[in-house]
Amino acid sequence: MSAVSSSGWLYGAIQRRRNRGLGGLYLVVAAFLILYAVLFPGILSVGGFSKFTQNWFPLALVTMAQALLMLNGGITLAIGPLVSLGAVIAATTMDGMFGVPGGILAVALTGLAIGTVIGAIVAHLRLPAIIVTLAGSFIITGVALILLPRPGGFIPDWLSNTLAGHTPVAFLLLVVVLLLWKAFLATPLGLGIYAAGDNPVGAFRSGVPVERAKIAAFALSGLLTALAGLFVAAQTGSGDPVIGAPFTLNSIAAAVLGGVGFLGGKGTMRGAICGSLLLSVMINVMFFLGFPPVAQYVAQGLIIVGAVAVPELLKSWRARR
Amino acid sequence: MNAVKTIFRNPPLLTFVLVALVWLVASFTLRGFGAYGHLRYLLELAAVIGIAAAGQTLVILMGGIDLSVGAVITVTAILLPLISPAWDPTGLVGIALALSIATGIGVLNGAGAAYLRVPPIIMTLAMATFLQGLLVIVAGGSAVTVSNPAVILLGQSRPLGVPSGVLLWLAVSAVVLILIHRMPIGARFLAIGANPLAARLSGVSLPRNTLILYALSGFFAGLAGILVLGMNRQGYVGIGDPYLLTSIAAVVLGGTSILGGRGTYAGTIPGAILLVTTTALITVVNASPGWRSIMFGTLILALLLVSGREARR
Amino acid sequence: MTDQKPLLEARQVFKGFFGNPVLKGVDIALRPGRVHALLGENGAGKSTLINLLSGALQPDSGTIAVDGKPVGRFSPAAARAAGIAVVQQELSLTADLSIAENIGLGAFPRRFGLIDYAELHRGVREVCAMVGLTEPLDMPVADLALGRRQMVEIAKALYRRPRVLILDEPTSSLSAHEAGILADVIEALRDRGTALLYISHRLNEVQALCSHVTVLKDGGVTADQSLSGIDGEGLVRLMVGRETGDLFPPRAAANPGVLRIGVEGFSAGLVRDITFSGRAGEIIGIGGLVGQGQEDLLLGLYGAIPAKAVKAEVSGKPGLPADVGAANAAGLVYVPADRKHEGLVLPHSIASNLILPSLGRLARNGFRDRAAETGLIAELAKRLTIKGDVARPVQALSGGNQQKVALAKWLPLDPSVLLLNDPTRGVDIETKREIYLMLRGFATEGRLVIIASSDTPELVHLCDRVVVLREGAVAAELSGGAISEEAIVGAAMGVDRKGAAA
Amino acid sequence: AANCIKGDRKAPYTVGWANIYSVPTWMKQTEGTIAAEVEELKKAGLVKDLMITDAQGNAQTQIQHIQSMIDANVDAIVVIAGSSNALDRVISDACDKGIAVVNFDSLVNTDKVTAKINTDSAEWGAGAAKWLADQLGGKGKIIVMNGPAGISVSDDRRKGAQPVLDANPGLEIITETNTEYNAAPAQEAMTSLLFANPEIDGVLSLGGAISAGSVMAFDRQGREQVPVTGENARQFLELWKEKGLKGWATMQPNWLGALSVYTAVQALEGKDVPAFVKVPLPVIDDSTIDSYLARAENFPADGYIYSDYDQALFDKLLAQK
Ligand SMILES: Nc1ncnc2c1ncn2[C@@H]1O[C@H](COP(=O)(O)OP(=O)(O)OP(=O)(O)O)[C@@H](O)[C@H]1O
Ligand SMILES: Nc1ncnc2c1ncn2[C@@H]1O[C@H](COP(=O)(O)OP(=O)(O)OP(=O)(O)O)[C@@H](O)[C@H]1O
Ligand SMILES: [Mg+2]
Ligand SMILES: [Mg+2]
Repeated sequence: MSAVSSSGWLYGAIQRRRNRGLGGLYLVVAAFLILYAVLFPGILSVGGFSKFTQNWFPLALVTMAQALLMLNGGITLAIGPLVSLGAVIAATTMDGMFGVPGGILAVALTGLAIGTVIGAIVAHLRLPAIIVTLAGSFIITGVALILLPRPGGFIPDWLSNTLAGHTPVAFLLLVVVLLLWKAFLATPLGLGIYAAGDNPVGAFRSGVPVERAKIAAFALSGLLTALAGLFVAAQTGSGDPVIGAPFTLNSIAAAVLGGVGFLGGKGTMRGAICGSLLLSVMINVMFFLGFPPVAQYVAQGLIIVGAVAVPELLKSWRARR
Repeated sequence: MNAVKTIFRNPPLLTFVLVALVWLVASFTLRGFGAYGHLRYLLELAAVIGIAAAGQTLVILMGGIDLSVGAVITVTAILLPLISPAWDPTGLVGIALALSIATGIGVLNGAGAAYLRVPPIIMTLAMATFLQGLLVIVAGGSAVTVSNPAVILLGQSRPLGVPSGVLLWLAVSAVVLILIHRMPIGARFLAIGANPLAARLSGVSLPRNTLILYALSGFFAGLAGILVLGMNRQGYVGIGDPYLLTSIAAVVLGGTSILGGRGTYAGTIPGAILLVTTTALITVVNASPGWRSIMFGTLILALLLVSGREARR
Repeated sequence: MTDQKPLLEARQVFKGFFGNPVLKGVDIALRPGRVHALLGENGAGKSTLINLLSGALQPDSGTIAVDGKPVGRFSPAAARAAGIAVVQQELSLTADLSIAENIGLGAFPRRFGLIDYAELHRGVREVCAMVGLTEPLDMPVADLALGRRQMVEIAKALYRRPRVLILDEPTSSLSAHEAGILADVIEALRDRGTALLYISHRLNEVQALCSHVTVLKDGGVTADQSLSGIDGEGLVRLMVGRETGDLFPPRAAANPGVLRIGVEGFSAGLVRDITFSGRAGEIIGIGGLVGQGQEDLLLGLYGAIPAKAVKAEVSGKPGLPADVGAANAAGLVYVPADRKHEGLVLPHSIASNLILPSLGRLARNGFRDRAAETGLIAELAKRLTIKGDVARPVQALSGGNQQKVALAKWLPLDPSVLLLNDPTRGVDIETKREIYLMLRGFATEGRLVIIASSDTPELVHLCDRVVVLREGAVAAELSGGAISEEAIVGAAMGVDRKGAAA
Repeated sequence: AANCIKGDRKAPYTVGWANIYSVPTWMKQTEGTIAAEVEELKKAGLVKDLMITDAQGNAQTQIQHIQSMIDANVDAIVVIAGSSNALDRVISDACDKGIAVVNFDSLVNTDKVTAKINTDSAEWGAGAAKWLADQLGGKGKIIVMNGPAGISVSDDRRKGAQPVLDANPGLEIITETNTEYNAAPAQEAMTSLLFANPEIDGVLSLGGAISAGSVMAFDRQGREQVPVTGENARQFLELWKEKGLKGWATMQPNWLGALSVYTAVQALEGKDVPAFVKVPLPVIDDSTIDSYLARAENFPADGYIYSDYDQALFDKLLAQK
């Protein structure tokens, strides 16, 4: 062991080890991607790849936002409304005095602020996250409806074309976000979020600022969610006060599919991202297979259950041998 | 002073007191809110949530969750008229069939969670998706108006002035409370919810209890579906949707931990009433939809501040 | 040396929980270059006191002083900054993080705000070498056995290069070998001038390591004195406050009865292809270094993990129990080592925990019989001297009392085979005596007791036969006079000649 | 030629039907008319395939579906928009590819479509308000029941009613409520409103099964029925007859779906089709209700009794300028 102790060894080894248990999911996702490429070779072109990743991108972001909280032992039901609010703010501020930068800043600050407030309520008042965020979701929806009572607003075309045109900008952004996440996870606070999720008492006794970690988790989650809303606004060229609703459940499904546990500290972001990719690519594959709606529903259910159950069954079958 | 302390230590009781306070304040400030008929109607609405949340409470106590509640309600409400045999004048056969289907769905959920080791949240979500597929097939069938006399009786009659739905809820409450507090299985659910590993090593069978619980959850959701059908005289696709989140919210508002192992149905009962009361309160306020949504969220949060403190870890 | 200024002190601290006083004016002073023992029965308030000393709890009144200066609000982070580290019982680890990350948690070396993994690696490797942790540092803690986690916990404290090191029952899940390593570490630290506080219920360790003792009883300090010139019995007297008899009950005349458990070619988890048998009336010890398959052997017999055997007979029936329910039905019960995670439902009441396995048995017409339950609970509490309100959550009990609950809950089942995994872990000496007496009693009644233990004296003096496991295989089987600490440790380390006289 | 059409596509065509949510009965009925129309066109050798997708209420998924339809190079896309703005960009992409895009019911903002087909929502709201004002002689207390907030259809209908309400200052709106276009939530809301308001002279209900819920609420609370507007939901029409209501209804014909397919194929065949096909709103009142109820048995109990249609009707609608 000491023989391989070059400076990056430990970090790399830890990172590799965290793929454990995800092999099954990786295989399933890879199989779907290959199937998709066979059905639609256009995915391998720049344009096709760009479009596909654009459609996946917002789900990937909100899945990260959800997984981040679940790793910390929390959960949020306010994802959908916050995506909507992010889109609404983007679409209502970009024609204002400060233009696009002002709009982006406004969205980011809103996400951070809402996350921080929810986090502070959960951490300091010791209220269950699930119901605080449920209440929060109504309030956020209300604000979005007041700002923009019906779909509309304005996003400059160049922004839409940059973020969601025929170039893989969304994918690159995702890579950047993932790198930032990796960097964050390599900070004491980042690991603290993990530790506080798994064993809050122990983490506290080890000197981790447990409450600050929780608030940070909510704040970052809010930021990611609001930015997903910004992207949706750019992708669609407008704001819509209710467009985000389905993201709430989908973000939870993707995270759990990716092996993130409910109780905190269990799971990995890479798994969660894979979960969201599976949910996204599944839609396209089912389309190209020509499934009618009934089959779409049934297949979707089967794929979701199968992606979790098959690796699990294989594991216990192997253990039994 | 001591009485106040007892109330604050007892989440279900506290939630009941909150409900009473909200009713009182609303009755004095809003014309018509406190009318007997209105309160009775609110109870009737709460009955649906309460019955759906009965299964949800049990499942959450055991550390799981059931996201198929809404879909099961819809499926029951849509299927019941279709499967009620014409030769049965009482309609009970149809009810029994519908409940068996709902219970069967629950058993499938439980089997997935217990044997395939699929996290309940995923299993029940996938089940809800399956059921949507089923609805694509059966919905729009031509006989969705219910003619089943037992169902209509359940939804419309008021023996001694009390809606049958509320009576049904009382019965369900009694059964669930007995199950949790007076039967061995209730203690096992709680133990599994708090520490599945220790429970298993203490001889509590996880698969068996999981199956039983999700079956019960399916059953109660089915019962709620039948009641909704009776109250609306017609099922339609989406009729169960509102009950997914409300059933969970009622459980959590009642002081039950979403992580399992701690709580009681006695808290869910006032939790359900609190939810419908809040909704009704917001409905009669004349404001734009945005402001109404904000008021609803704020009210829930405010009530939570009083009732929902999580115990120290 | 001892008149050096104390590094860390508690002065007249009071602490209670929900109105129940635990510490009522306690003083303690930790001086550099001294190993200070803190003794007391289960629930005396030792852990509470160290939680105060390490900032994890705030005293109700009284002060904590560092270097003679009282500190205001003390937090774990502040304590670390002051050079105070605590070895907690596997309590502060995060299962999904690696060994290295766990060791560094709360004290990470940083570069540009990021964790400096290279530096972490260096530091962690050093402390791991000190405590003999040879597992890959990237391994998640979840994969470690309880005893190994304890070593990680120790390494974690050392990593902080503490001036004051507090060890709360650090050896309770360690075997003699690991405990020896720890003792060396402690001595080295002491010689370097570290102030140490050592809590243990293994009095021989206290005697070997410590030079000063504080004894807690009923919330107060009953002794605060040097240990020089005090022998083992004196120590017990200090703690218990009176003369006590032998710790271990006399062995009964060996006359094993019917075969209760017999397996050939048995494999489960780490255990590979072993042959093992036990008869009514026997107490069989399972020894070995930490994590050599002792737990898997018990769990496999109990039907809790997949197991197979070429030939098996359990309670007169062929085959292994398929699951825990079947094992219980066959008269097998299991008391896990990790009581907090496996043995008890911590947030639930003592009563609910005691009654859990008997629920079905006591029910009448499907309903719970409250009267019968209350009676049984009262009887169990009395039999195992679990004091106080049984409606309290077990979580609020001290470690030793938790252990009693984990054991007591099985008694109503009248088991014929008891599988015990370190049943006296963290249990105070008086309670240990009671438990040993009880186990011997069980054997005399014709039950089979199989006890995996990290406490070697326990194996030597309590057991009729000892099986030593090494890498999942039987390294030695000792019985009667052949059972000795040397033989057990020797076999465990693999330096032994094949199973002396079996 | 018509918008988007480049003339390089040859019969038989592949038609994509990008549904936002296939489960509600109205949608199912609509899909029925589409499928029937496709059968007709197949017989005529004009269509070879119908691809159906179901976005499960998620506008984001619908974007993904339409993108997949573009990737699969379908010849025509028929779409009900899940959000009035969100699909703009993907739909104009489709249009650029020469795909015939026909949008009906819920319309998109962009004009880069072959045709939009719809009734006039503003006219709907105005017509309903007008009738109610006439019924009440221009004064009285009314309750407005509308579909979900944040959706352009409900907003448009409500906006259409406003000028009429302004012109009748005697009409006092005591409360406005938004619910899903379903009976149960409407009944629930109306019941609370009934208790809070002892005097109600009329209900301005703007679509779906909301009116049925409202009527049931009056009925169950033993309140005297008041004039009410609504849509052609079978349940409402039956209650109307049963309770002898003063009622008015219009409809969003399900055969807009069939018409859309027909229009797409016509456009692909090189016919000029109008960019906006305005479908007149029929009026259901006491004089016409019997003709609807006479056909009730052919429709699902929770469905909508739509008027008869045939190719002649379609041709006539497409002939308008
Ligand atoms: N957080 C808490 N809440 C309530 N009671 C507590 C808490 N922590 C400790 N106690 C109580 O304080 C008393 C002292 O506990 P403590 O853990 O300090 O004992 P101990 O001396 O460490 O015992 P052991 O030898 O078993 O480890 C016990 O009776 C315990 O029930
Ligand atoms: N009622 C309670 N609520 C929450 N936490 C509690 C409660 N009672 C006790 N605890 C926690 O559990 C601890 C009790 O024992 P602790 O974990 O300190 O170790 P211990 O008593 O020494 O047991 P062990 O011997 O296993 O280490 C308390 O210090 C406290 O942090
Ligand atoms: Mg202790
Ligand atoms: Mg202890």
